[in-house]
Amino acid sequence: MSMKSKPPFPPTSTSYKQTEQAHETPRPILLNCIKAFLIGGTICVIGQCISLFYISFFDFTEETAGNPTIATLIFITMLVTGFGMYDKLGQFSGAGTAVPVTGFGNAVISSAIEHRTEGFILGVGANMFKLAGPVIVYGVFSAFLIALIKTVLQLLGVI
Amino acid sequence: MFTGTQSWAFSTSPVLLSGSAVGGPMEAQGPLASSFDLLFDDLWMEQTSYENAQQRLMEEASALAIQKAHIFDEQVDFFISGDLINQMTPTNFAASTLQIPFLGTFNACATSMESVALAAAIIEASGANYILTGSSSHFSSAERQYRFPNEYGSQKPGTSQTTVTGAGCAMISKEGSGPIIKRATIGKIIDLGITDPFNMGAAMAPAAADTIITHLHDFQLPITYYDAVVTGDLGKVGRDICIQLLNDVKVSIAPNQFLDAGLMVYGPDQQVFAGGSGSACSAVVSFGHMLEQLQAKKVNRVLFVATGVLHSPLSIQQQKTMPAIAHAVAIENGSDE
Amino acid sequence: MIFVWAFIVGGIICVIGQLLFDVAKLTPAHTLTLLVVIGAILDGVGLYEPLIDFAGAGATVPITSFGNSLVHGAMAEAEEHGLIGVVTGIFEVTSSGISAAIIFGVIGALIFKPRGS
Amino acid sequence: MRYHAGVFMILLLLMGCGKSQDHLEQQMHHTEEQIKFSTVKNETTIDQYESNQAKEIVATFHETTEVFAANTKDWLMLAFNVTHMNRFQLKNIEKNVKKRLTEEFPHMKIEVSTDEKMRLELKKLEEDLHTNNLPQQTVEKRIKQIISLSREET
Repeated sequence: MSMKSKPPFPPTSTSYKQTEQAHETPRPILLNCIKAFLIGGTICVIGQCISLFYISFFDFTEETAGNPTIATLIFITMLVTGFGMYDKLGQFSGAGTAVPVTGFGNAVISSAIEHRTEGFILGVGANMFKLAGPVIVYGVFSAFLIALIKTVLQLLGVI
Repeated sequence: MFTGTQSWAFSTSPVLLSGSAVGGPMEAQGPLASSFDLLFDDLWMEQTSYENAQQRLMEEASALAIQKAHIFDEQVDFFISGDLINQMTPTNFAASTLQIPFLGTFNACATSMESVALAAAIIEASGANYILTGSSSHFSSAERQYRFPNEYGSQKPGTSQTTVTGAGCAMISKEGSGPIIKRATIGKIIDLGITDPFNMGAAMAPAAADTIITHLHDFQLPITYYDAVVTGDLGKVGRDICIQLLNDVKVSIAPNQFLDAGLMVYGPDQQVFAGGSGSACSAVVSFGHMLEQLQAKKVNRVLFVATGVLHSPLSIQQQKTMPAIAHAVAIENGSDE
Repeated sequence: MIFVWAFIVGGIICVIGQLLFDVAKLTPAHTLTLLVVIGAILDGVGLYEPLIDFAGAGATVPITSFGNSLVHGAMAEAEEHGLIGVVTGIFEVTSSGISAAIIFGVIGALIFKPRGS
Repeated sequence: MRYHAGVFMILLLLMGCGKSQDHLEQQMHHTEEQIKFSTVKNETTIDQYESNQAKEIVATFHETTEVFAANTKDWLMLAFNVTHMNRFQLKNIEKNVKKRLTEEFPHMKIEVSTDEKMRLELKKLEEDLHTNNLPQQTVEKRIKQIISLSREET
């Protein structure tokens, strides 16, 4: 019985990389950017409306209205997330819903809702910042470094 | 029994006595809905967590497979099964309910055929009369373990796959009527450096191709011997790559002969990106739809190649590559019938 | 006018995020972290405040403003208390986003359950 | 490397914006005469002479579009808006206006704002001064309120 020899397989990872990339579904970058632009812009306009509302009807200035505006946006995010629409919106608009503060809210709230089955301490409490934690950690740390450099420069009289 | 370099030929003809498929709401809308024995319209399945829901899927599928085999629970000698979630606890709890001696198997989405191959080998060695095999997965429990919380608004790329919610079980027996398990090829890990967890098809394609090539070589069979090759859950991207890889080594396969469970389970109008995945994917398609096709003699020789990516969220975070595996099992209708 | 510029500037920041997703292939966590750090740096060099004056919510709603207000809090406190203020003042301005996220996160977990798919 | 690319993209963007802004600013020069402000006449309670003067001065700044002001005997509160393209320079313009007004009215304490809220409040106060005879105390109280609001930090 003559055995056919086994063909050489598998290919090397470098040659496979080319094969793989040729078949990869290309990301529709332009379309994604347009969608992100439109949805992200819309969220910012909604934020502007909320902020104008607080300025007109309450004792908030342009500067101080930022806080209640963000809180309101996150409240809306909670409702949209809870009713299961934020993930669908996120699939459509990508960074358009991820980059505004609503995306931060969604990261926290979706983790909180998700881990409810593990209880409120070890589930909700411990996992709430699973996704959004790095944003706070490196936001704070970079702010610390920048403020430190700036303060030192000010003390030295450079700026 | 041992054949070639990494294969088994089964001479005692272990029988695939019965199969069952249970699915969720997405599967109910898919083209294979009629081949499911039970479909849930809610992802929670009246349970308190997604993991419990997955356990329920497994329990329902097991009960159905035993019932359809027309045997009693006590007659089942072993239960060989596994899944993807946290040390495969959903399967462990289902096994606890079943109270059948249990062998846990983990090869991610290749678990279904790994279990069938092991069951057939045990029966071949007269180690048992009836072995229940199967696998389950659940969209939401997989999503939260491998990717993001279910409600997190992330954008999945077109190469990503959608985890099948469901469970498929098969009863393998020493004798009885049904399609016969003829051969099996145990795959090697193939790791060609893919690191993107949203592109599992590309990681699995070379593993599937390697197992198919080895199988054909070990048994000296042409690919045309089989009426159909059903790969696990390569999805659109993986299937295309796999066909090309096979072509590259002169194994030409007709596209209509090369089926993929990940593409069969969902329809083109469903938003599932590159197709289905998850350990239930090949299980529900193989033990549901394909078994029906075999029993109806619409196909007579089928090579099932279940594929799995053996990464974990931790290994991805540590920037490791994604090792992939594929196991092939050949199931044929007996010629004497 | 402010609404138009809020839309355009907010949209552009989101497009930058989208490019980080699609071209640089960063994960959402990497992208958002990077944007926050960029916001902090822009405020450090004094560019973010003019952007807020110009685009309003277009600059305060994207996550970049989080970095900006963290630096702002630290700088405001540093002016009063020197170097110690850099450490103690960081959350002076930004607490609203984080506290709102925590409060509505817990409330959300109380009243909702994940819907999947 | 990716991080560098990100920072680079943003710098490019900012540079791009800066350029288009210059361009638009030139066009804006033609429309500078359309500044609207009202002269408040209210002889009975507090004389708004300083406010009216200040408004005229601020109107000479070509960036400004509208200006509101009110004063008590020793406080002058003024809020103005600038053309949108000049909002990048908002803090500088505000500083210049304040400096100019301080030179002009050395005997008064001057508060300048560009905040939407201050404009709204001062506009309301101006209208009230115009139509009603507000008692002196009320005017002083309202101006104090506006000033404290404008000094409030986030």
